[in-house]
Amino acid sequence: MIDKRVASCAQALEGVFDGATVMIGGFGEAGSPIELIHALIDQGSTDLTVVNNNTGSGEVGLAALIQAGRVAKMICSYPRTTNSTVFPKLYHSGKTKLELVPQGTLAERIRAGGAGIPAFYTPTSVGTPLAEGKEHRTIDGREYVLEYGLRADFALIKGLQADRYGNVIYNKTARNFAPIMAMAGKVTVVQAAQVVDAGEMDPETVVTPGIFVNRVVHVANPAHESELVAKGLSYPPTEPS
Amino acid sequence: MIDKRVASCAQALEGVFDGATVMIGGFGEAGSPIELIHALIDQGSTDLTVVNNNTGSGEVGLAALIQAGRVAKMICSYPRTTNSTVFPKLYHSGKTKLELVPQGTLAERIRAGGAGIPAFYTPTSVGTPLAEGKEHRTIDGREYVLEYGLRADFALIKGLQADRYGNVIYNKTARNFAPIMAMAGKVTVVQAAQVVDAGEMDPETVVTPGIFVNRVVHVANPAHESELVAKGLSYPPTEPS
Amino acid sequence: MSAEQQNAEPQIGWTREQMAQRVAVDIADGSYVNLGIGIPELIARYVPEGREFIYHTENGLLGMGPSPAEGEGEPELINAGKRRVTALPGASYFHHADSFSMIRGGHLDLCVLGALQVANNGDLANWSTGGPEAIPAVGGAMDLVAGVKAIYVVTQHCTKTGEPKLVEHCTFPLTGLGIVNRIYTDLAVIEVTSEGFQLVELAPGVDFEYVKERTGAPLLSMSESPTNATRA
Amino acid sequence: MSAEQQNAEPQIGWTREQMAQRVAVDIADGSYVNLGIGIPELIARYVPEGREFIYHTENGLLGMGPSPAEGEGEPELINAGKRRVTALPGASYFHHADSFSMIRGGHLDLCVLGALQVANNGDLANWSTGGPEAIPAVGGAMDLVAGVKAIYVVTQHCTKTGEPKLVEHCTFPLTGLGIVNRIYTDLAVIEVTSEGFQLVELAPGVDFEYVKERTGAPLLSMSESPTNATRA
Repeated sequence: MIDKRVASCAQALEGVFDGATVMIGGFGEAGSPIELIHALIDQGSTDLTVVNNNTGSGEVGLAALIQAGRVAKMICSYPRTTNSTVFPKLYHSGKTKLELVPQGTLAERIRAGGAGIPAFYTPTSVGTPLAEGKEHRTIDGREYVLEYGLRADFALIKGLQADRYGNVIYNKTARNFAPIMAMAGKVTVVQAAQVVDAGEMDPETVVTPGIFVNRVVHVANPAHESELVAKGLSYPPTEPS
Repeated sequence: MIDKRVASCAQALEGVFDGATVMIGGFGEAGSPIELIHALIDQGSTDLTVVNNNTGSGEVGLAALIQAGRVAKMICSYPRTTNSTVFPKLYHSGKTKLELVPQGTLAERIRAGGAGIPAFYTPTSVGTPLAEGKEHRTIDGREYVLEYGLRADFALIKGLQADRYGNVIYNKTARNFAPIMAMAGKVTVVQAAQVVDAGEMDPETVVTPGIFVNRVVHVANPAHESELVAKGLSYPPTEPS
Repeated sequence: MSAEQQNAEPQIGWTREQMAQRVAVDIADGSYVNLGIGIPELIARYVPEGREFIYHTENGLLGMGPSPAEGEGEPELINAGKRRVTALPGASYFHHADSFSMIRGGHLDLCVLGALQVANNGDLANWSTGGPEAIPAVGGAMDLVAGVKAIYVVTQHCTKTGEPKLVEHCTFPLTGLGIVNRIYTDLAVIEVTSEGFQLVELAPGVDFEYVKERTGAPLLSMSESPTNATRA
Repeated sequence: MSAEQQNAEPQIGWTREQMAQRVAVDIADGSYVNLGIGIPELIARYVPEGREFIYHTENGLLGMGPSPAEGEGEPELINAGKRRVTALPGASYFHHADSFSMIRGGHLDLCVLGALQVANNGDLANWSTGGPEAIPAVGGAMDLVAGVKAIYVVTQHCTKTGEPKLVEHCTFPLTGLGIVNRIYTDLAVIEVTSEGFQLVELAPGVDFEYVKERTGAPLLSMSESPTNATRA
C-alpha cells in the first residue's frame, strides 16, 4: 500500500545533506512551512542553497535558519521585508550569498525545472542589470533573455490538507510557490494541518497530485510567523537563564 | 458590471474571421465544445488554422468543420482516430495541411503562448523526424529542441460551470486542453452546461480564472460526439428528401 | 531646487489620496488591474460609480477585496505587500507560475506602480537605488512592466530633497525599457509620448511653468500635443 | 521466415494476457505507471498481490481505475486510448500541460508501450511506418519516452508476416533514441544492455535458439550476462 505519511518533521527531513538545494514554500509568512524549517535547523545540515521568495522575518522560521549560519546562498526575488533583519547582516558580512531573480522568472524557473523544461526565453528583465551576462535573443521583433529551469534536492511546503497518496490542497494565498516547488523537488515534503483518508478529497479540486509528493507529515496547528515575531520569539528557543 | 455572458453560440463567435487561428478544446470527444463548433460552421469563416489534439470523428463537430472545407491547416498530435474518416480524405487531397506536434509539446507550446513565454527547449522528439529542421541545443549534456509558443485568435472550450466573470470549472477528463487554450486565446469563448451566480464557485476550486475568458455562453445539455456519431448524424443536418 | 526651498513651500497640488482617486478616473470599466505597494494601493478605494475593476495580486489572488478591519483578516490571505486583504465573490486562488502567466502573458490591462525615476522615453527605475549598502530586492516589478498592457506610474513629482523624478535618463538601475504610459504626480498628469513628456492635466492651483521647472526633461504643454500621441 | 511458416507453427510462448501479466511482475510496489494502447492496457488487470500501482493517463488523470462494464461509464471520463475508465479513491484530474509536466519532468516511474521496432541500442520506433499513404500520428509517445524513468516495450516478437521486430537498426521513423530498457514478447523477456539484447527469461516451451533465430540482432544468452548489465 502506498503511504507517504511519516511520523514527525524530523523523519520527514531524513536525508537532507550539507550543500543541498532546498526550496521552501511561502510568500512572506503565508504558506511558510515553519515547523519543517525548525526541524531543518534541528537536523543540522549546512551550506544550503535555499530558494524562497523572501528571507524570513524576526528570528524564527527561514530567518532563524539563515541566522544559524546554515544558508550559503539565497535564491529569491525580495530579500528585503519588514522585520527582515537577519539576512542583511549575513549578506553584508558575505556569509550568505544572494541570487536575485525577478519573482515571475523565479516562479517560471521552478515550474520549468519540475516540468522537464531545461530553459526558456522571457521578456522579464530585458534592459535591466538582472539581464546582464545572460543570453539574449530576438523573437518576432522582441528581445528576450534565456533563463534556466531550477530543481531542488528537497522541497518543503505547507498544505491545508493531504492524504496518504500525497495529494494536497492549500489555504488561500498560502498556495503561492508550493505547487510548483512540489514539482521541482526531487524529494518533496508536505506539512499538512489535516491528513485525510484517501478518497476524501474531490479529484477535481486536488491542486498538487500525489505524484509530486514524497512525504506527508501532520502538523495539526501550524504556527504563524507574524505571531511568533510579535511575541519576540526566536528559534531555537532561548534557554531561561 | 462585468458580465461576460452572451445570449447564443452565434453571438459568442462574433468576429471570427477568414484565416483565423482557432484553438478548440477537447481530447477526442471529452471536452469538445460541439455546439460552438457547429455555430462556427454556421458562422461561415474559412481558411482556418485549427489547433486540437485530434481531427474529430464521424461527420459532426470538428470533423464536420473539416468536411465543410473550412480548415486550411490542422495543428495536432493524433489525427488518426476511430471514426476519423473526414480528415484523411482532405489531407490526401492536399486541401487540409497538417502540422504534427507531439502531444506534450503541443500542450507546452499552448501554455507558453498563454504565459508570455515565446520559446522553450524540450527533450521531446530529439532524434526523430519531428525534430528535423529545428534548432538543437545541448544543456548539461543532454540534447533539446527549441519549440515556440502558440497563440490563437480564438479559443473555443467547454466547461461544466462558469459565472459572469468567466471563471470555469470542468468535468473530469474533459478538462484536458481547455485551461491552457483559455490562456492562449486572444478571445476565449466558453460554453458551459451550468452558468452560476458570481460567488457560487469556491475560489479554491476555480480551474480557469475569469481573466482568461472573454465570453460565456450557456449550453445546458451539450451533445456527446460519440452519441451523434452512433446515430449516424452529420452537421449541418441533411435535409429530409 | 534645494531641500530648504521644498520644505518652505506651501502644500500645493494633489494629496496622495487625490492622486489615487485621479488615477482611478482613468481606469476603464471591467479592467484587470495590479496595484503596486504605496500610493497605488490607495486606488482600490476610489472605484468610480458604475464601474467594476478586478484586482490581481501577484502572490495568487484575482478578485482581491478591501483590507479587513485592523486586527481582522487571516495571515494566509494577503496581498503582494504582505498585508491582509479579503477576497470578493467571483475570486480565485492560484499558484505563482499561473499568477505570473497572467502578468507575462499580457492578460492584465493595467498596472500602477510607484517610481524612483521615469525617463521621457518611458524607462522606469523603481526597484533599487543601486547603493552599495542596499539589499537589492525586485519582487514582481520587472515581470509586471514586461507583461501588463499599460503601465501607469503614481509618484510625488520630486524626491524629498526636491530632485525631479521625471528625467531625461534614469540614473538608478532600470526596471524596464520604454514601458511607462502615464505618470500621475502630486502636480500633474503626464503622458509619455513618442515625443517625450506631454502634460495632460494640472493639479488645482498648479501652473505649467511650476511643473516644467520641477521636471528633469522637456515637458510639452497641452497645446503642444503631438500628432503621434500615446505610446503603446 | 516466411508468412507460411509462421502460419504453420503451433501457438507457442505467452499469450497477450500472459505477456501483460509477466510485465506486471516486474513493476515495483508504489510505482507511477503510464500504459500505452494495446497489450500494455491489459497490464492493469494483473497487479501482483500486496502491491499498489498508480496509473497515469496523459489526457489528465492520475489514479485511473479499471474500465467500467460495457455500456457504463461516462464519455468525459476516458483514457489516452479514448476508452471509458474509472477514477479510484485518491485520484486527481489536471490539464494537459500539467499532465505532460509529470511525464517530461521525470515524475513517472514506468511507461509500457507497444512497438513496431526496437533496436539493440534502445532506439524505439512505434508511431509511424513512414508510408506515403499513412496519416502520421504521434500522440504522447515521444514525450513519454523522453521523460519517463523506465521504458518497457511489450510486443509480439515478430510481425504478422514473420519479420523480426527486435533489430540492429530501426528502419521505421524513430520515437526516441536509446530509451528502451526491457522488452517483453510472446517468446521472451529481453533486457537492452550496453552490449545489446540480453535474454532474461524464456517463455515456457521456448528455447534460446528459437528466440535467437527470430531476433534481428545478436542476442546474448543468460549465461553471457555482461558485467555492465542494465541500461539507464
